[in-house]
Amino acid sequence: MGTASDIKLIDEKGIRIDGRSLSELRPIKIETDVLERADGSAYIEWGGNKIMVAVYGPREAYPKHTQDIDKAVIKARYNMAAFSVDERKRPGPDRRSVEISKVISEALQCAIIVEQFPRAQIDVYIEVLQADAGTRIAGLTAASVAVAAAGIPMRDLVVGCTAGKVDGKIVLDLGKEEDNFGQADLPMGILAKSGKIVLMQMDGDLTAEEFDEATTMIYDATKRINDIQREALAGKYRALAMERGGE
Amino acid sequence: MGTASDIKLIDEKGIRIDGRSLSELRPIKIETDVLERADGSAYIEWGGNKIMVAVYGPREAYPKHTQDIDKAVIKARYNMAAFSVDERKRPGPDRRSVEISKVISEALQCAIIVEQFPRAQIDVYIEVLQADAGTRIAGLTAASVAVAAAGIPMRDLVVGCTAGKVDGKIVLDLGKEEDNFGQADLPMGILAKSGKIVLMQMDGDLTAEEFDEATTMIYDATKRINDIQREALAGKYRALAMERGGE
Amino acid sequence: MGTASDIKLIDEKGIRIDGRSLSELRPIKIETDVLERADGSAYIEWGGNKIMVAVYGPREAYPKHTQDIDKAVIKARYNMAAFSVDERKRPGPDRRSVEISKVISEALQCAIIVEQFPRAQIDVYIEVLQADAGTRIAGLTAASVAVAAAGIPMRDLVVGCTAGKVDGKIVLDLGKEEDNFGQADLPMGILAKSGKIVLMQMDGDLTAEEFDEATTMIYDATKRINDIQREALAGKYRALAMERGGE
Amino acid sequence: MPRDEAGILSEIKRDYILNKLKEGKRGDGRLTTEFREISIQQNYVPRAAGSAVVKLGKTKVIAGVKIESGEPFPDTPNLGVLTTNVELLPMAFPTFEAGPPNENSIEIARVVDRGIRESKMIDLENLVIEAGKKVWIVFVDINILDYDGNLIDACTLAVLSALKSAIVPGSKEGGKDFMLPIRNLPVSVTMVKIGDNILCDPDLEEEQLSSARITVSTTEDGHLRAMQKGDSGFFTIEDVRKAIKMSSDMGKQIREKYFQ
Amino acid sequence: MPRDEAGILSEIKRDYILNKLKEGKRGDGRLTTEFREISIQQNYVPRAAGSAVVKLGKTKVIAGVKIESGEPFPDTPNLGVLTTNVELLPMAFPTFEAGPPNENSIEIARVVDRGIRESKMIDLENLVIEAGKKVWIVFVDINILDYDGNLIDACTLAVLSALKSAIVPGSKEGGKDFMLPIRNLPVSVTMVKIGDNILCDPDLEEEQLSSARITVSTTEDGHLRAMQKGDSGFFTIEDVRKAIKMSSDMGKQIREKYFQ
Amino acid sequence: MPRDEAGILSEIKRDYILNKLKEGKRGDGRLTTEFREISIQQNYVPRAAGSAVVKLGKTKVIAGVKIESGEPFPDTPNLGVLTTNVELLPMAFPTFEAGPPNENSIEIARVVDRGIRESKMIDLENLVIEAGKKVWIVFVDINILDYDGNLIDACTLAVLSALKSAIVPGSKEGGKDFMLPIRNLPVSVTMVKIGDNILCDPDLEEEQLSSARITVSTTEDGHLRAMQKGDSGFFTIEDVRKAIKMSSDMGKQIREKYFQ
Repeated sequence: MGTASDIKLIDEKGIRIDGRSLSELRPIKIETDVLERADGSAYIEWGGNKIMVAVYGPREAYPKHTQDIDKAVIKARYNMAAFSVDERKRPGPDRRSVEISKVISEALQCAIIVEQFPRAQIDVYIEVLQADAGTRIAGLTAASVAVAAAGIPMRDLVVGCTAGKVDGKIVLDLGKEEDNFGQADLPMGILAKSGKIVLMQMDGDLTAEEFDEATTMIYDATKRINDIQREALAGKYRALAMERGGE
Repeated sequence: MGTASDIKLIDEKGIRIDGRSLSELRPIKIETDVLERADGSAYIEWGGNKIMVAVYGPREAYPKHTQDIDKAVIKARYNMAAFSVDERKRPGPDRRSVEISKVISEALQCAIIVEQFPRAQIDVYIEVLQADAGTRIAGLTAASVAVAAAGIPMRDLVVGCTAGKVDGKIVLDLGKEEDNFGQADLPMGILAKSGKIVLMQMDGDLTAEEFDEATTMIYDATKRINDIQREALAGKYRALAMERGGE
Repeated sequence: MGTASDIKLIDEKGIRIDGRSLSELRPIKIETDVLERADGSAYIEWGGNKIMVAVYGPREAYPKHTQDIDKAVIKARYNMAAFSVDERKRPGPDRRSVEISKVISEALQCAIIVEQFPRAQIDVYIEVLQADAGTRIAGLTAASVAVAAAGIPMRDLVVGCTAGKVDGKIVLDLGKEEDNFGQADLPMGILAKSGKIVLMQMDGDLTAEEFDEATTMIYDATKRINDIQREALAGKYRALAMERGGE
Repeated sequence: MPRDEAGILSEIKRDYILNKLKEGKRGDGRLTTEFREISIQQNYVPRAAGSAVVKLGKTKVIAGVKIESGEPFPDTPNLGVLTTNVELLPMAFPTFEAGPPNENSIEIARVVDRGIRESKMIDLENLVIEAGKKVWIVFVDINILDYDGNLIDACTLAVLSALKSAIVPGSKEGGKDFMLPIRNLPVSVTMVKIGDNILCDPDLEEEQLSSARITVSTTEDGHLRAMQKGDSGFFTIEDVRKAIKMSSDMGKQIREKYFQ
Repeated sequence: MPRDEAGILSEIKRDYILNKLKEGKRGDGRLTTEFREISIQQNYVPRAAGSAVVKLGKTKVIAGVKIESGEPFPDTPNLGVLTTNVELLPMAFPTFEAGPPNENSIEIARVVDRGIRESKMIDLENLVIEAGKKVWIVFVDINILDYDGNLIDACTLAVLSALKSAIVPGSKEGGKDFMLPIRNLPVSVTMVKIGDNILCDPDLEEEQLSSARITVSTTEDGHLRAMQKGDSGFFTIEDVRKAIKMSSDMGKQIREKYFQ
Repeated sequence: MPRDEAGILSEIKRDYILNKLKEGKRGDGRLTTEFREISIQQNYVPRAAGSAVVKLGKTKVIAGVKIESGEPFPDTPNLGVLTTNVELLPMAFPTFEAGPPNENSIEIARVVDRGIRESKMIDLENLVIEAGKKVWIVFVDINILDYDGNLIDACTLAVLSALKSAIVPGSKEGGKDFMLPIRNLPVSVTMVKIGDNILCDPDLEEEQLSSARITVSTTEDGHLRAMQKGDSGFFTIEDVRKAIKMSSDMGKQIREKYFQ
């Protein structure tokens, strides 16, 4: 976690620097089918994050030696646009992106019914156009919607959410300053219905009790985020139904 | 185009800084069969440019996925020697070389009867040993001769030539200072007999009228350059004939 | 060879800076079977050098175009740990490592009965954990033992050894200061029984007479080093015999 | 440029487009001189100095501008620096692959850059912080999100929009923030040749059917600032003159409609 | 993580391990909360500022520390710098390949680094030579020599040992050499899930049988400093709580046994 | 080194050469101690500080020297810098590929460099502009244009010729231009072993037939400055002594004929 700082991030009334309460999410907006060429796509705005996701596949895994005879391989690629962060980022993957791509791939692998597509790969391209803390969980949340929008069968949607510790308090969905100057960060990916944990990372300083408090807060938020995911997908199917109705 | 400058590049009599008239080419010399190993080769001196070209092929395209079932693929590689320019150039392709390789490949693709060699590739290696403005069109001019010298059937030879604007006047075949301090640069590749344009790039500032003037100048020079190309190839065939005669 | 220096490396009694006589080796210790996963392994301490070697193979050469239909291909990879030298070395091969890997591969190719394994490759990984002058010949000496320990049939063990010129005198097995401030360095790889030379490099300044003196010294040391190699392997087989005896 | 998923356009589609062209019409009903619908969303990424998302038909690109202080090039000590980069994101097309720029993305970036640079659109003289030592570097990064033909023009439009609203963070160097100084508006028009027809703003199918491509960039004064012929076919000199005229006309229309 | 040579564990071996687990036992007789034998050789490479070879069962790794002066990061001008790199040497396993770090070695390095960094083990504030200009850079390089499972914990142990004895070469910058200032001892404990069992310190066979991996790093105060879930399976929240408890217990034992 | 196009020399050719060798003759009629024809064109690239094209039989290489100011190495603050690079251009041979240096080009560059460096040919002490801060860097770049065996000697000859006429651009650093200070002339002689024969200056066919290669570089005083054994065969100590003698003799002849 970030550097110590004198900035007060939570006031005496428990109001955070951006006006939120401790367990309040930033505004989230999800759209599907935002791209023409991809097999499935989604766009998410989560706070100041703006992230586009495209899904291609299932298609034959390439190169051949990456094929799994039992199931599809999920290849997620998390990438930040050069202009998405404060200082221009050089294009191409850095070590952080490689790690995030790996944990997101693993999280999706658990949610998708990969056994239906032996020898196939499913590519999930996550492009961060503007970054504002929590890109990995916002990207995962959108990726899950994009996979569903591609018509790929899933066990469950994956919901991404973060909790953390700021000024000694457990808070939901860290904002940028909270991420920079907070004391702990706990991003999680959770299967919406079953509550199974498919992504978890943590850094900073938490007691076991604080961990429990943070996860309770995340599970609680999971339902709200999943509603937004399902609404986005419902919109897609309503639109499809109307098209058909119009035929 | 280059930086503004106070250097006077054309005097009141219309004489250019290197003593040429407006529509005069620099001296050009072409030789064929300068390399032993290649299937065809050519060497060109054009002003201070010294460029060697080797051709290998047609041979099976590799890797396989680059094969075209209908025709040969032309892979030109334009490369500058580390010592060819004023400041030492690090070996390996930079963005400029990649672009030039692409437009030269495309120009040759149009001139060679590629339909005769499905699944094949023809490699054209253009090595700039000394650069002195106009390397791409000099390289293209020599490449065309090297392909012919390799006995590969062509629709037509490609002639490369440049015109540009210097001190407000349209001139043929920019020299180094003219290239650095001129106002426009128009390199072209033209099929000698048909006049078809197979390479064209331009940068700087030209009106439509100036463009017409420049292209007229280039077409005019095309004949002269093509004569030098054909003379070089004739030399080769004369030499061959003499060899045969001697048998 | 290194930079000139005022340091006196040999005193008037012919004693070297680390107390050795002119033809004295540094202490050498070799162990086999130091790794679990490899097909064969060895560890050598030679002066301050600490080097680990693992052998994998013979296994099918990959990629396929590297296969030799007549024999196994030896792929040695000499690599220095980032912390093995005074200033931290960036991980990955530099030009020096590439060259050393090549000459070691060639030396081993001559010692191994490669004809028995057409289309195969034998990988020899040489990891320098601490470097102290003479890493290539110490690595080669250990590599040869590791190959034998892997049960791969060999014509002969390869012994590596260096001689050099220091303060105008020919000395055996250069130490670090001698390597840095000496006048010549002659690393050799010799087949123990036949005396054939399978690796030789030299830099510095030697007369033909000095070369003879140096090689005589090396051949003489070869026997001593080979004894240490054979002792290490005998230890292995004694251990194996004891295991069997215990069954 | 890559072909479609199958690598080839279906016979039927091909015949349909070619037959239409005989009647002077295009597959989607456009005139040969007509662009697809253009939509521009400026300031899409507030965190960037300037940005824009452009849709050109079904092609979609985003350009972002970052402006940071740095060293000038040794041979132009009194000029700011412009660098242009294009990423063909694998998101945009089934056969695009992640990785360093290839010859296609490099060509697009260089042609777009040339139009901007040669028109002297950005007043680089006014981007010097300390002569010879410190200047403003304008990083233009363009990401292709969805590919349906004519990337060069889509990218140029996105860059124009992004640069027009870009702010130089002068306050970071002890001055004030100021609008990036813009002088000209170079518009690129890309055309392809199919048979003897010259069509502007080709979509993917038209690119696949075409033999050659030409891009012409012009400024308000109607002058040519950059040109690039692409692909392995040819143009006659008459074709090129026609293309120049078309670019000049369409460039004017686009400038009036989207950049006033 | 790579599978074994054949890419799969034999049926027989698999059944044996799974059956044993039903009885609450592991293939090699360990308890689910038990580590394999640990051996630590400190100062293995005297030429390094600090170093250690660690054997964890048949897994063997070496960590070396180099400390050199250099520039601080612009956003932390008053802190020394820590960088951690892991090399999966081809020596260590038949399918490891030489080359730049891949996603596996990057993940290991980042998880190990996070444990060290977030525990504030190294007192980076005391590694400043000249504020904003020159600080000590602590290079931690870890080479995997022999791979038989649980690299993260083996690497963490090696790094702890190497750092604990590391010397900062202050004399090169006009001061005195001094011990690297160490404050905390973060111990990582890695566990895998096989069926419903949570096993700590998995060997290679257990890694191959497991569905998911979790690493929890704790400090002396029992606080969590870093966690990482890996692999494509899942954990329930109860699993994670169990893992946290196990890490806290085992971390304490390891700290007492090896780092007092 | 690569084999010929087919990867193997024809049986017939092989037998012919081997039979000739039994009579003490080579395929092209040379003595075992004889070089092919050497032609040197100095100052081929006037834009370089020094340059030369060398033909050695059908092998053709070009060396160019650039001399620029830059920083010395930290451990040799009072010496200029020499760097040597070899490019096996794809132009030169059907199987050469474009790309970063491979083990073959690196070995050639390092052996050539070692001969130059160890002979102290260039007086690096006199290439200091400001001690510890600024020195002249001598960039030697060698491009292989046509490959028919014995690249090491062809490259060495080209480098010698290029360096001998090279001019240091002192005027760029406030002084005067001056000839690169040269002290010695190290000549490399490369030999191969075919059967029991040692042949100098092998052509491609002889390289393909040979079991091992040896290069010996000597200076005017007859001293050895650099040696390199290559390929997977062996030499006896008598072979090496013979090779040293041959190198010394031929080196003297070459020095007299081409560098007086």
